[in-house]
Amino acid sequence: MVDATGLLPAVTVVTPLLAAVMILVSGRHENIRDGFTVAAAVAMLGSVVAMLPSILAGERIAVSLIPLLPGGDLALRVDAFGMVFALTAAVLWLLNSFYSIGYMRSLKEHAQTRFFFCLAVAIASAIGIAFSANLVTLLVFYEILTIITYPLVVHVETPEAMAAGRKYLAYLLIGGVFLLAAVVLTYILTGTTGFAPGGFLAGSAPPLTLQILFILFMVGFVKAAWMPLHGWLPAAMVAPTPVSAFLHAVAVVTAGVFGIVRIAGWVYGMDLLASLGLGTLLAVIASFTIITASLFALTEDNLKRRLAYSTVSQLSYILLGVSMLSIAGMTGAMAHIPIHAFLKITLFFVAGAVIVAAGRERISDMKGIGRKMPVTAVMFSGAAIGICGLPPFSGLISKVYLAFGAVEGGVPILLLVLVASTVLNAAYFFPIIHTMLVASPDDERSLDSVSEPPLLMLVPIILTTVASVLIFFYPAVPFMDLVEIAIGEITGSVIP
Amino acid sequence: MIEHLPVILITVPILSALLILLLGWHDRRFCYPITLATILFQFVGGIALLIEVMRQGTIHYHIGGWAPPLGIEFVIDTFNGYILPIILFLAVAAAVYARRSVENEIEPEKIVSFYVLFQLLVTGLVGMTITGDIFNLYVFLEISSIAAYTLIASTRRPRACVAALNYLILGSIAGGFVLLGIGNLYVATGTLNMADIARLLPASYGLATVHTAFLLLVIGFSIKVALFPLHLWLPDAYTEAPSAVTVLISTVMAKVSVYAMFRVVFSVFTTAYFVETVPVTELILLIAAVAIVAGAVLAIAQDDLKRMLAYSSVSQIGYIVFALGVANQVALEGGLLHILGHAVMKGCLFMVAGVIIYRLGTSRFSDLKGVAATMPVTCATFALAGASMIGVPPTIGFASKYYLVMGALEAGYWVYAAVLLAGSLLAVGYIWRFIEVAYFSASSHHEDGGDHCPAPAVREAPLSMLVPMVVLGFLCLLLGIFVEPIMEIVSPAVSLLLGGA
Amino acid sequence: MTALPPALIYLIGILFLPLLAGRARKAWTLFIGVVGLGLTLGLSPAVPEIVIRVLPGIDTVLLTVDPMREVAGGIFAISGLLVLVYAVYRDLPLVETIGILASIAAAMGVVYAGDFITVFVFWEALAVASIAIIWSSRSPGSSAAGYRYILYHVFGGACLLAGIVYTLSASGSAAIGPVADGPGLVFMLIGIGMNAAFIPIHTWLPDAYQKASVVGSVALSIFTTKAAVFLLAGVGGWGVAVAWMGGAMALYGAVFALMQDDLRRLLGYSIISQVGYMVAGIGVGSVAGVDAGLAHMVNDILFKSLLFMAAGAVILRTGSHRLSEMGGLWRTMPVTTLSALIGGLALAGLPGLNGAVSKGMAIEAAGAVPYLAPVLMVSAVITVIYVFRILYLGFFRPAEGTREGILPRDPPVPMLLAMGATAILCVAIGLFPHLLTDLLPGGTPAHPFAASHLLESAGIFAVAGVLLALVRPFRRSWGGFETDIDALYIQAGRAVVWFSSHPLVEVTDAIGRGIGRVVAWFQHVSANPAAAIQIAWKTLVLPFVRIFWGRERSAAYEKDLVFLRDNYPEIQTSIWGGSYGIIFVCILAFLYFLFSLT
Amino acid sequence: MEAVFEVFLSHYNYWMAIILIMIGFYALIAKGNLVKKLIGLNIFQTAIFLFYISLAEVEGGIAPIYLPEGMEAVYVNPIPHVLILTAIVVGVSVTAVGLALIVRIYEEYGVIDEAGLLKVVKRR
Repeated sequence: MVDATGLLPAVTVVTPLLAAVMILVSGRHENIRDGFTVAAAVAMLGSVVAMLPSILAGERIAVSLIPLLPGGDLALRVDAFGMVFALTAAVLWLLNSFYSIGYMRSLKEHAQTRFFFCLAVAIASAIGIAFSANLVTLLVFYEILTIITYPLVVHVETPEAMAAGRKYLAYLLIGGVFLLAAVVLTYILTGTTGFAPGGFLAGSAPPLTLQILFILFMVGFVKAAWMPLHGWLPAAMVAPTPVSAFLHAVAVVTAGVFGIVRIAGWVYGMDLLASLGLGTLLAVIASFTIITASLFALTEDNLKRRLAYSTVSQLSYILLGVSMLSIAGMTGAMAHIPIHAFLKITLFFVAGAVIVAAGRERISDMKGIGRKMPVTAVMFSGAAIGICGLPPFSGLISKVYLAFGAVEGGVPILLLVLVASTVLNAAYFFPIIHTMLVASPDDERSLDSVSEPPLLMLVPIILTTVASVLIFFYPAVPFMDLVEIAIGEITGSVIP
Repeated sequence: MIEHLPVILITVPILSALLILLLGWHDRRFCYPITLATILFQFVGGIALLIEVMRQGTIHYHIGGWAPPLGIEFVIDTFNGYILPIILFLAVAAAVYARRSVENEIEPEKIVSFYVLFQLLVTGLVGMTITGDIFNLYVFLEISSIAAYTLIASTRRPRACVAALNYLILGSIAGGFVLLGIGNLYVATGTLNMADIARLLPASYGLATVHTAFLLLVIGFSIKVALFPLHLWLPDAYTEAPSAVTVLISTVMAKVSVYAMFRVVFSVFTTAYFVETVPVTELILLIAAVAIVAGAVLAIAQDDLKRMLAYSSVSQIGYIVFALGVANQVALEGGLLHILGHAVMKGCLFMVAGVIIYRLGTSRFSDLKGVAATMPVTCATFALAGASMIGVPPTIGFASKYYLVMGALEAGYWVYAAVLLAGSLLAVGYIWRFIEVAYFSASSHHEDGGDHCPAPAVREAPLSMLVPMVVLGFLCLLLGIFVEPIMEIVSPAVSLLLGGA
Repeated sequence: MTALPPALIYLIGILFLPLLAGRARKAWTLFIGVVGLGLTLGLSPAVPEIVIRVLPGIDTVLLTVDPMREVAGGIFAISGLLVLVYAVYRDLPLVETIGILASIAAAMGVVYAGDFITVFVFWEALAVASIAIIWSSRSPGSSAAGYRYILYHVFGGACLLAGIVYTLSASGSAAIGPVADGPGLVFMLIGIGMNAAFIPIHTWLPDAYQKASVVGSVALSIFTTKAAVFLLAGVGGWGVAVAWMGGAMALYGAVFALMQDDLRRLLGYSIISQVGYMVAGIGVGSVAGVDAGLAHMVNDILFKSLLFMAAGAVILRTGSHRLSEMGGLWRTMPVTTLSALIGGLALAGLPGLNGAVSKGMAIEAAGAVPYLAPVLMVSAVITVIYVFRILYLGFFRPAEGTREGILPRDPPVPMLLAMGATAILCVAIGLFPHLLTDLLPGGTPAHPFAASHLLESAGIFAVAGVLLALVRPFRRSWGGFETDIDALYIQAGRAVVWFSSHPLVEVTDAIGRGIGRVVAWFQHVSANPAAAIQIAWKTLVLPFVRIFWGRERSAAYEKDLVFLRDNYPEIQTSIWGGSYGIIFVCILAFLYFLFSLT
Repeated sequence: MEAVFEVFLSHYNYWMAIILIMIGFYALIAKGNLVKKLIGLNIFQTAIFLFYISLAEVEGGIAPIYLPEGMEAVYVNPIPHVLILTAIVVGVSVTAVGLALIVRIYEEYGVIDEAGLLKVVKRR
């Protein structure tokens, strides 16, 4: 059993890769192909869940694959925090696969084989990021993720999409280069890149160097879409909606913030960050992003783009939590990863459902759409309310912890940021809810053709929403427990 | 037998070249098998030598039993023991690849002479690699160069002649410089055996003659490796030459020139000279950095696949020379790794270009829209090798870049490290030109419902061209993943270079 | 019976609502209301706390009972049931029904919660429920009003959270209790004050209540503000500032109520005014004060919901919201008129009705703070005046002209039932104050029929009567004055939107374009660097050429340059690149020779 | 001045070589005619050959020929001569290839000077 568990991480990463190959092979017969997608998703979720008990028991599963480069073998190490990300990604990918199948088939998209192939590889690399045991492994999977998501972004192949793709690639690859530099520098400074709870950089170099290094890391994790390096995210909205959902909830941006939290907790350590005064830097960046992004979202009429800006602002909640350098803040940050993922993927699912069922992307065209697709609209409202941090949805939990963190960390000023952003969230989400559910369409007959999306899409929507509610009522299972363990790891103390 | 291997590696091919000539007159179909067989034999020999070297250290072979300084000596140590199999492997790949593309691009009556020259070119390069005598180095250099000029000019396209002449003039100037440099060294030391020169030289480090020699040799080899701004022969030559020749000169020849440069700089003048006595590393670094950026920028500007790849070579050579400039263990490991890596990936990319020319008759981007639909394997291979060129992990390109950056940072060259990384970003710029055109410019099959409708007919090139291409493509990935065993060869080679001759 | 958080009952009720429709749904809601009431009355301080651990490190106390909670919970349960009864008269939209049940649940949750976090959760839930109610009346303006409502309350909720967090990190326990001074206090006050409609963050109240549906406005009028008042009392330990805030609210609300023409808007301001009394009482902080606040909360819930029900009935029948359009209803809607009369007089504080009981207590308690009691009395006078306006203009003045169409009748039975029950409660408490006062935590007695109080009331009514007699406009109906300071807030909001839609977007676009231009230039130059360099150089030396060369030579030079520019980048500078290389080499080599030899 | 003069005299063979090399370069760069370019190349190479030969020179040395018994003489250094023989062969063959290419160019384009090529050869 022990050996089996030891292999599980590798299995988890390899499964989707195999699936990817099979998808290429069976590209002509789409049922078989999509079958592979689903099978891989299920298998992956299974192996992740199989690891859950031992992780919850406080163990760590480490496996080293091959010696790669000085400073890091290609090695996997599953710990509580990685599990948070992995579990989120695995669950959401399963749902997203069903949804994508439904979406792509309803719209008769071209090049579906390429699409599902890339998705499979991308999820593999996402899991790899979650489980990576050192910076080198993280870097490897991070770069793969960047490259492999490009075909997804430019899937529609319009000139606009190509431009967006270039932007996407430019931002992310430049980020990757910075990350490479940071990793190498870390290795030169310390002679290792393996993640260590509480960090291993302390005292390895003069403060200035470490500050620069941290900035390198920040730019490296541009996937976290902090302003002003967020441009790629709204641009990437030209992608098919499942891709947007994937980018925003399952893998990409999540990988970015995951990386930053990893760096903060497992490379620097909160004490070092505090002594370097980097918390302030992070806080400034995060606050600026939260507010500005919300302002952008306020007047954006394209639903997906508004959601994108909302993601930008929400991700900075996580940075904000890290910047507080307090236990509660860190807790909020970690908890916000799965919480935001579940809520945001619901929103994107709905956006896609509206495109499929009604062919509308602009909010102003969605008046009264809730009459024809009530379930979808209600689910959207739920998730939106959740993002605003209102009950009965999980968003409230991380908000509470972040608020605690602000006071604990001695930066009550950040409370104002939280207040302002909450108001702004409500300000740009409730109009959508109103438009969908309350407002009456300009032309009654325009809605005749509209109906609920196919079940393949509707069910995931419902499931994610329900999940958000459940997380609100039972946050401990399993996310908060995992977060608790992770916090214990890096701070040696428990959540107050 | 085995102890005579070094000289056999030179003599046998020369004989086989003659054989090709004779039999080729009789029947053209003999040429190809003989060439392939010979080069394969050389490859096996190269592997054998490498194993031998790894087992029992440096091999000295005295031709005809004449010991240096009178006689010429072949020396195989870990460094050229590492280079030799690489170039021979790529030569094999190029040879396999050559058959069909040559039939496609060269008039039948020239095929015989083509293979003869092909053979001689490889032989000359092998000679350059294994010789331990600096004048002998010059001779083999010229042999391979002359073969190369003619091979480049051997296509139907008349522009090839212009390119070849251009290359001939610059190449001869390079040869002249090398010759002058050797002369100065001879003046300074009175011997031509590299090891002896290295031993005797420190006495006369102060002499202007030695400085001159160093400068002349470096400039000469810089022209041969097409180090910016002395690259101007390269784009035309690479573009106009037949695909197979392009593959050969862009990988094997370029790498051997680089090898010669390293050999002379490190084994003849030793780091003691060019780091302490005449500190030129900063200058070399500067030039290399400029080369990396300028080459990449020019590559981005091209509108022809093959030409773009040619300029990218200019940029990539910059990486290798960069390692020479940093001149510490890690960076040089990266440099040597990049010699291998760049050979593999650039060979692969030029093969792709050749395959596309074979099928479409052109390599201009404007004519390649949606080519991925008709040539999936080819384009996938390009994507793979291209990713390696960009330095996406886990490819060989990433590994070498990683070492180079680490070396630069260790040596404290922050800015240059930044330039290095910027260069890899610019690489994205030109690699993606093709990726976009090939994969995402396909407006033709845009409105088909998923994969229901019959996809466009796949028209890949013949197998003999695809196989080497795909093999190289996968090597980019495999070498990157299993880089550790390679480092076991590279590290001793580097320490040998740094430890002097 | 087993102790169960009453909120749970209503939530369970919500769970099954979507499955039911029509009569079944109504029956179900009533059933839930009754059960909830029963459960609530069943609770006693003996009941053990229900503590669950949801979040690591925080004890969530779902149920804890003490006298104060009993009072608040009881009145919420009763009025909730009354609302549900009142609502039966028609098929409400599902969302609205959910909203009503949810707001009852939320209010209950706030009341019985034992820790701040739970309070916060239900607090936010209350806001969400309210917006559901507001939006489900699709009346004109309800959309905007609801939007503003949610913004105000989300803001309030966030501030409350901030305050809570401060309190926790100061005291270390989440138990509800006095707040430490400092920013926490401010946040907490803003948070609670938002729901309690403190001045100047009260504007959401008349704004939204006026636009909710008939039933909705009744539900809204009961819970939000009163829950806030309860929390204010529960936290306790406030200072004189809060007491004065109460005074201000009382006066401000009364004055604005006086100026209204829209019936429900008027009642909204009246709520502010009455909440002012409660806040004043609680702010004073004495036992008597808190008791007065709670008592007045109970009474205000009763008579104010009674008035709202009556108003609803009128609106339902006549379809007009405005006093200026009503009149003469007493003939045709006797029962409604009666309940309005009872409610109104209770509000005005006529002895014998419940309003007098608690208002007296409040004024009495306010005596502890100098000059506060007079303020309350003044607003009481104004209250009498606007109550008179309601009753006279709305019901008793002769209807001018004849309204075509059917004459308005009394509303359907359910409404009448609800109104009747409420009216009876008002009267009962009014006549037998101890029914209420015995329940109060402080057990402060009330003697509305003591001479002093009677005198006081008489005085108030007398002054009001005199004013009414002297100032005719008080008896006139007029267009009403509907602006409030929220005009400023709206402008501010517009400013934010404008900022984000114009400067922000435009600046970012400009940056993007700039980068694009740079890149384009870069590509343009690198398309043919040799030629580009040549052009640049030639352009650079052009002026000197003009100066030093002859006319025709410089002309030729320029022609050449123009040619280069026009044919860029196709122009072929030299295929003989080799030459350049050679030049480089020569110069390097030659210089080096000289330098090294000499 | 004195020093420079001394330097010049002591290295006059170097200077000759350099001058010849520069002449060769001049031809290579300035002359548009391809044949003249090749001639320049040959001058350049010849200069190098001379440089080598001059290296081998020994005061009063004679050609290294085997002398009969009893005759003593100083030989000039034979090795540069040997090397230069090889180098000359190289030079010759390079010239041959170059000329062949020029012939081919002339056949194709009908011009043998740079300016002409500029006109007829389109930029890719």
